[in-house]
Amino acid sequence: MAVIIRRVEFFLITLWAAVTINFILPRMMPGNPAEAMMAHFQGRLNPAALHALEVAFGVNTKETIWQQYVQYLGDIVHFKFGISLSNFPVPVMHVVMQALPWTLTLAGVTTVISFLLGTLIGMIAAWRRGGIADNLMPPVFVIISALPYFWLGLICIYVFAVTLHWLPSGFGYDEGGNINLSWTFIHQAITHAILPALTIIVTSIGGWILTMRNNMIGTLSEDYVRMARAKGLHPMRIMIQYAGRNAILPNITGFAMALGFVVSGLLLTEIVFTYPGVGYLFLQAVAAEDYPLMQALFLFVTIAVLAAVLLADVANALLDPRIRAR
Amino acid sequence: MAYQPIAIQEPAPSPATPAPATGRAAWAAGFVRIGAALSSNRKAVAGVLILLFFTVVAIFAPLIAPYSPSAEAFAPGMPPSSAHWLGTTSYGQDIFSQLVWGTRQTLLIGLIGGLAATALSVFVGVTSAYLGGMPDHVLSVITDIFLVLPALPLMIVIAAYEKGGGFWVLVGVIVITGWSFGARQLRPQAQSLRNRDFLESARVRGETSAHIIVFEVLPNMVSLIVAIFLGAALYAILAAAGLQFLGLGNPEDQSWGTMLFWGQNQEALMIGSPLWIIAPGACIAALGAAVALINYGVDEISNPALRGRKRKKKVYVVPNP
Amino acid sequence: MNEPALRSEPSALTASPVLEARGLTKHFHVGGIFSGKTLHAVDDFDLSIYPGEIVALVGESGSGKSTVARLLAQVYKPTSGEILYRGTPIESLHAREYRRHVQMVFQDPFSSLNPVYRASHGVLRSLKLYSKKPRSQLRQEAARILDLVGLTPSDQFLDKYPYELSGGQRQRYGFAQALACGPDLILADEPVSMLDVSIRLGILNLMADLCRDEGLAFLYITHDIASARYVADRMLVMYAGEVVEDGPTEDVLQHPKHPYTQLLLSAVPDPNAPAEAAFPMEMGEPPRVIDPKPGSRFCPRCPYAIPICSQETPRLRLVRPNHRVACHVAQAEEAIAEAVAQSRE
Amino acid sequence: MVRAVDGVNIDVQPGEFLGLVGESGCGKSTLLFAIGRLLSEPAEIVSGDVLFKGTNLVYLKEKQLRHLRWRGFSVVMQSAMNALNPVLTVGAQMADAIEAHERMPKAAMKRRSAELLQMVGIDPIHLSSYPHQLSGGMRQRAMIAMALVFTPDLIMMDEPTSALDVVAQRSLMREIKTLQEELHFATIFVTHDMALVRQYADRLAIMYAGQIVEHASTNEIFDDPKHPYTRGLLHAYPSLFGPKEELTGIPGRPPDLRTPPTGCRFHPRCPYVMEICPKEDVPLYSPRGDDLVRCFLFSNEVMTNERASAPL
Amino acid sequence: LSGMGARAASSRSHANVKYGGTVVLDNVGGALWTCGLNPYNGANNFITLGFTYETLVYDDALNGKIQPWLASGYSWSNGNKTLTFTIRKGVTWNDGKPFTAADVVYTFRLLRRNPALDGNGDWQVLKSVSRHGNNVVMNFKKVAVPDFYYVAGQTYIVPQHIWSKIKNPVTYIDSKPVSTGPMVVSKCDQQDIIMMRNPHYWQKGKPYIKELRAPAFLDNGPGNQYLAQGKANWGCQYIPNVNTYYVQGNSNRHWYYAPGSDVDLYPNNSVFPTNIKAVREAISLAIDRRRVSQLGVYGYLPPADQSGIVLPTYSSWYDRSLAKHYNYSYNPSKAIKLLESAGFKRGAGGIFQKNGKKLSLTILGVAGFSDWVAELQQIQNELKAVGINATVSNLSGDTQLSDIQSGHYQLAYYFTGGGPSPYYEMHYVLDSGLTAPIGSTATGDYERWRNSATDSLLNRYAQTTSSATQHAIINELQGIMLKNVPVIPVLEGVSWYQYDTTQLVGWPTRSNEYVNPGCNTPDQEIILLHLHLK
Ligand SMILES: Nc1ncnc2c1ncn2[C@@H]1O[C@H](COP(=O)(O)OP(=O)(O)OP(=O)(O)O)[C@@H](O)[C@H]1O
Ligand SMILES: Nc1ncnc2c1ncn2[C@@H]1O[C@H](COP(=O)(O)OP(=O)(O)OP(=O)(O)O)[C@@H](O)[C@H]1O
Ligand SMILES: [Mg+2]
Ligand SMILES: [Mg+2]
Repeated sequence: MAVIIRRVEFFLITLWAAVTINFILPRMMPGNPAEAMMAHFQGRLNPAALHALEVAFGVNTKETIWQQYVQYLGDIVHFKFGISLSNFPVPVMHVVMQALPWTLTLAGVTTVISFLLGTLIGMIAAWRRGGIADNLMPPVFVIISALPYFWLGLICIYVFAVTLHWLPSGFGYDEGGNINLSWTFIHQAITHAILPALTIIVTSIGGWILTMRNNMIGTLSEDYVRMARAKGLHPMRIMIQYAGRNAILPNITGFAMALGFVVSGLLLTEIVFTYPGVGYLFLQAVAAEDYPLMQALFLFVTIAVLAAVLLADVANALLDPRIRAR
Repeated sequence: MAYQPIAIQEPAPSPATPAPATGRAAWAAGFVRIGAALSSNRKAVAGVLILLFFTVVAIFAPLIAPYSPSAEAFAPGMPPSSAHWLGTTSYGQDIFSQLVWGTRQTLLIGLIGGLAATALSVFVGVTSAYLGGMPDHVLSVITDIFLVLPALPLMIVIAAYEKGGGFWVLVGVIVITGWSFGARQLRPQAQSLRNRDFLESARVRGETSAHIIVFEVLPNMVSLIVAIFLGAALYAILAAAGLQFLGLGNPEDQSWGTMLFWGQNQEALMIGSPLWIIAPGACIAALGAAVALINYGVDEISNPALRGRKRKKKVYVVPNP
Repeated sequence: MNEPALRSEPSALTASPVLEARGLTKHFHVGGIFSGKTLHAVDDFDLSIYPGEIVALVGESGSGKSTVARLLAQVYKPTSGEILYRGTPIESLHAREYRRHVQMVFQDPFSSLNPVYRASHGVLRSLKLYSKKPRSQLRQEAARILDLVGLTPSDQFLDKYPYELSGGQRQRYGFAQALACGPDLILADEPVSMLDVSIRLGILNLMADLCRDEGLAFLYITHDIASARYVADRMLVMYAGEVVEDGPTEDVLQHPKHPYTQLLLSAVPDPNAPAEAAFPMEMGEPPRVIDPKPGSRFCPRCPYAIPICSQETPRLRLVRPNHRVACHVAQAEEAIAEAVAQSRE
Repeated sequence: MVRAVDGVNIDVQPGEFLGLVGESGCGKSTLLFAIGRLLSEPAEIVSGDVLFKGTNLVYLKEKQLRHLRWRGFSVVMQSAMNALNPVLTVGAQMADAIEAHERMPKAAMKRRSAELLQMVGIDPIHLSSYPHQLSGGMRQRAMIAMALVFTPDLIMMDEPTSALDVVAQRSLMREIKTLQEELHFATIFVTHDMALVRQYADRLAIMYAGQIVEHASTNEIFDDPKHPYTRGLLHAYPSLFGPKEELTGIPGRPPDLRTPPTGCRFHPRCPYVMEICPKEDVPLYSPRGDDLVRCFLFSNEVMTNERASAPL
Repeated sequence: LSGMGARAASSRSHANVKYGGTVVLDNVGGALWTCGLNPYNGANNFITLGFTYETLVYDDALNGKIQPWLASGYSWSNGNKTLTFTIRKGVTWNDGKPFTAADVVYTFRLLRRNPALDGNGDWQVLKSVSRHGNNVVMNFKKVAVPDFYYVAGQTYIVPQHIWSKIKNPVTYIDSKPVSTGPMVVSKCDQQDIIMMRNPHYWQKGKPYIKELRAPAFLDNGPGNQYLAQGKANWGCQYIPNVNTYYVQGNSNRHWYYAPGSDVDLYPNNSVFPTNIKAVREAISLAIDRRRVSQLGVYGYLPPADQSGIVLPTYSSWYDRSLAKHYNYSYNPSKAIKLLESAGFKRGAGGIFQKNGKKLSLTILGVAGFSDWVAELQQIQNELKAVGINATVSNLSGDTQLSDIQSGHYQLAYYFTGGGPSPYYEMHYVLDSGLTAPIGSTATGDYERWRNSATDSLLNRYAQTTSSATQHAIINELQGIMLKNVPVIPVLEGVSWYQYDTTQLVGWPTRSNEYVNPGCNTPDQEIILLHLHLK
């Protein structure tokens, strides 16, 4: 119980802090969205448009910063995020909702795959200490994890899309495709996700392998594993139920955090692959000083991370009875 | 039951460097110990060699680079040749020279960004753990907030907000977004040290808190601090490359990240100068791999359980009496 | 009876105490920030230690013995109560002044030496802080102290590292650090609990020697009642954060008054006696120290409990010369016995 | 390379309670693990045999060994805190052990587990408890219950009471003894508490620096200790009840097993050291009866030559 | 009536034209589509304007030629203060409702009511708009003939029957525009906008093509790749090394870039050292514009002329003799001489100085525009070569604009605005009516050039419809540009334009430049109307 209260407390404090930082940051940036829009059109707009834009965006508002803050908090509580300036006059929610499923799916699937695969490899490497898997996999993937993933993406596009024509180089689905739940669409979505997913998985798996291996080596020397051997249990059971399950516990929170982070961390991948997710929206929002969009995105990502962490706590409690008791 | 001779292989010999009696030497000894242990770890040695190579290149860049990195002096888009080992950019600059000069900034970002982020992590993590109570609570929440805030977008906001995004802005952004991870790792270790009797023993002896933190606590965490530094340096290198790639650095800087920015901007892969993108990326990867390898080594050193079993098992047969 | 007279009887009982604790109480806040639970680690602890005296503190694991030591060593701040050093409240003493005179040897010899320094680091630091000797002679002085605690040849032991030492040697470095400050009182927290017999004995003999030769006072915390008997003049028995019995060692051992003391003594395995029958209160609930209710804390396990035990917290009362006990039943018996004796007279 | 256990011969009969005593670090736990082939890297058996009811465990394949484990012999590990898997309930861990060796319906499994817990004095309700929900003493008991699942022929207990205070220790010891008398299994009991084994063990093996130095019935050892080390041990215990006397203990400190002393390993600390001691390895031999001792003091040849000069 | 083309838009016979085909438009928007197609405020409207919403006339920015469009004719009266449009008959909205003069009046009144929509500033010059039967009469506050371009050529007419029901037209998303143009938006999601042929289009038989698709691109890179892979047949962005990357020797792939308006170096005329005429002249002379162009954009942007006339687009307005007289072709030694004669002396590092003040200045660029960064790097080197110590500061786009508008800069690299004649650019860079004191926001004339002669010339131009007078005035303005160098044109901005004739033909070409090429609005409609299957 206390754990949950402490978690909720943390959740609220962090949320408030993030929301506030979120409010302050864009306002500290110089310039204003109207000028950003003018700059975006690279001189193609009539100079008179600046005035129109300022009126439309409400740039020269007379409200004090405190009034704005209170207004802002109120809006957030009611889930009102206003209109995206860089996508004027489309509401922020619409812009975000259009992009969110893509990112969530890609991020979710890749992170889960990378975590599961990494954990499995780490587990086996530690179990067969000094074996081929142990001598090869961890160092190789640790090195790969040092690759800049966006660069890897560029190279992948060049090799697999441009040169070999095996896979599409970008977008979430084929040109002219319709978004629905048909097999054609799902097939398209998968084909288009292969390259971005691959770059993420390959560069993130090393961390999981290493931490799992290290944890597992720790648990393997625990007395309860020796005890399991003494009991004459099947080796698979010892590896999974005794060593593995205890070794995975410290990784769960990390996994949740990673799950939350990729939502924003996909940014470079999405740019490189023209993937229709929220990552790119961030960059766009910042470039256009689109406060409402930026704020909404920040909020969503923070909530995503926090929610993931909360979920991890639940998962931890399910897997680790000691936490449940506290 | 019968005769039972049993042999236990000795654990890897304890580090040879003696523990010193004075505070400053304890620090030095910590580093020496890690250095000595690193030299016996093959992965770490490989990492150190790569790192040394890049360091030499960075220091002697003016001597190594055949041309000025920014001079737009040659025919654009030349393929590799003996005059231009990696060809030229579409602005007519020598790619190899850019690569050589770019080593400097990339290394500096890794070094300075890593050091600063580590310093902040150590400060927050250790202070928080040592003080305990309310300060600990506040500092932990701050750490967690920074951990939860989406780093890359935050970096983009800050980098965009500071005009031009020069070197120091880049470092600042990296430090702001990169310290919390280390602090989070350090806190529990410092906390577990905090209740070790030797610290209370020092307190009972009458030492001041500052003395205890600096000379009793920290020397015990040298290997973790080194690991955090390496992690932070790797983060700094990759994050800086990402930001510069997005055009959020100063595009006139000489670094591998800006090379990627220009290369991508000029579609180097498509217009026949692929090395413009491949070379700096590969260098970042090599540098990153070096840091990752050293980190891997440090990990094995600080956690004896992880040490490799490369030595062949010697079996002693005890003759039956 | 062969009385080896390890040391002279505590002659100083008449002198003023080195350290006095009055109503020392330590409560720990447990659970989350919102849970208001309080763990009563130590409640209302009184103690006076006189120069040249060894006081043994025994009791169940978790009964608050280490907490008492840490409170006295000012590692923890007491929740309430006061500590007087030679009659002066310690708040009005300079922190270093107090440290110099009251030292502590920590329970665990393996964690009380900083692994990054030579084992003599603590001794040298203590000398640097408190010794008036010139710097050049500090090493010599340290060697002298190591000699004193039996770490010979001391030259060699000055340069050893913790990982090269056995438990007993480490323990003696702890002693050495405490001694280097030149204290009047050493709070020794289970200094022998994890050592095997021979090392254990060495330390006990060392304590006795120091007491006799230097007039030092000790608070000796232990699980090993036989060893307490071996060195201590006085014995305090703690149960669930409270002192339940306090008296001269032999008297407490011969005439244990509190049922817990009786249980404790009966459970000590005796190599010279075969296992005997079960003691009635062996099993039973562990004491309630989180938000305890008034009443005797041993009451739920006590076969002699009378109604008042669960309602009123017993206070320590004199039941024999110099021997006090906190038990309603024992006090009542004593009162009756006294009344009977008086009526006989 | 450390010879943690070097040339140890012990044997234990059905229904016997064998105490194994020695200073800390002398190789007691290692010996138990070696017997059960439970040594984990880097430790290994380099030579010797373990004959369990005639089968040599040392040469058994891992798979065959698995079938023998727990049914034939079981172990109660030194630290009950760490020897139970923290994420599985006590019941699940007992069921694990049963499942590994026998097909049994769930209900029967549960009945058996409950029975065993009851036998060691734990409410069967704790079958669904996790280890951390039990007190130290209860955990020790649960381990013992688990070791009894198949009523094996041999149970090896490694300091099962070290985590307990004297009160709890005594009640657990009594239970073990009762169970043993009922079920008639052999016990190897490791401890460094002389007082404890005095009360419970039938026979004692005294270890020093990886070797057995004395092996005899408990009464024999307490009444007439032979090896100087045993004598030292007995003389290092202050007594709670007897007369108060000054004790001296054993001078010196245990040897470093990486470079054990030559000849008799105890010679650097031995008050009766003789010329021959550092020079020749001492065999474990029987000066009289079944008792074994590893000391030249009782060897006839040496005795005749040197006894006169050595005070006993 | 005057200035009226005789025929309604081109109406050649459709007999031999094949119908069908898909245009894939590759116009990088830097964002995924959000389908805000509101013609006045939509973030994505640039992709549909012209194709959907149309204007009263089509005013060709390349040559000033005016084609009647939704208005079949117009006339000036009342000393050029009244403008009367005759609204075309037979036009219907794509929902089948007829288009009338009322819609036009409604549109203009909508803009008056909502300044946020009036991005062209129509109501800064208009006094009233009213309907007279089939005519729409506009009264101007003052004579402003050049604003005809905005009022008639850039104001998109919306249907009254739809828009009058909208509560807030400013935030109206309008993802399915009801419009008069040749295409109808049939689908819009984040990745694609698809427009289908409007069967009710008022130009009978047009358009020929069936479908127009515009995928969204976040960045030039993927957009260019898409084009290079042949997936799109109409491209509108900068492609590095276009011959290698895009054409690849394929005879069906073409590109040509028509210059529109200059990219200038704005020297702040009210701060040292750019307030010194000699310095400005020296800068203009010191820049090797051809090389700058070569380095920045493979030479695709032609070097600009100091006269401010974009060549060859407006060559008919160019005063060759004047240009020859002043001769601003690349000449560093002349630049040095000029500085010396202005009293500057060489100091440390070869940098000029005067009265102890070093001739050093900062050039503001934009970090995100890689071509500008490269160009400015070159300019910086060239200025150093003549003893001017220039440093480049690359900012974010909006920061740079903000600094330029408020006058907090010395030298800045920025666009100019254009229109169907050189007047528009001259007005943009020279009219002190657009400028503001330093610290306040200027909407043009960022260099703060204040000259009454210039202002009166611009004023006179605004009053006349006579071509001869206009030419004379532009000639005089060229003189001012050359003599005083208030701004320094560096390169001529172009409309990026690539096209693929594998399937579709009818594209404007270098030789048949029937319309301003690229993806300009509403010009892209004219191109579309010409396209048909091979
Ligand atoms: N820092 C602390 N925070 C919370 N509770 C504590 C703390 N220190 C001690 N306690 C609690 O106070 C009680 C007394 O602990 P203490 O260590 O004094 O016992 P002890 O008598 O020394 O036991 P042992 O014989 O096992 O050393 C225990 O219940 C313990 O859990
Ligand atoms: N993994 C290991 N690596 C190196 N040495 C080891 C290892 N395990 C045990 N030893 C050494 O083997 C010797 C015997 O250890 P063991 O654990 O058997 O002692 P023990 O008699 O059980 O001691 P205790 O009474 O403290 O449990 C010790 O000297 C110990 O240091
Ligand atoms: Mg304690
Ligand atoms: Mg052991």
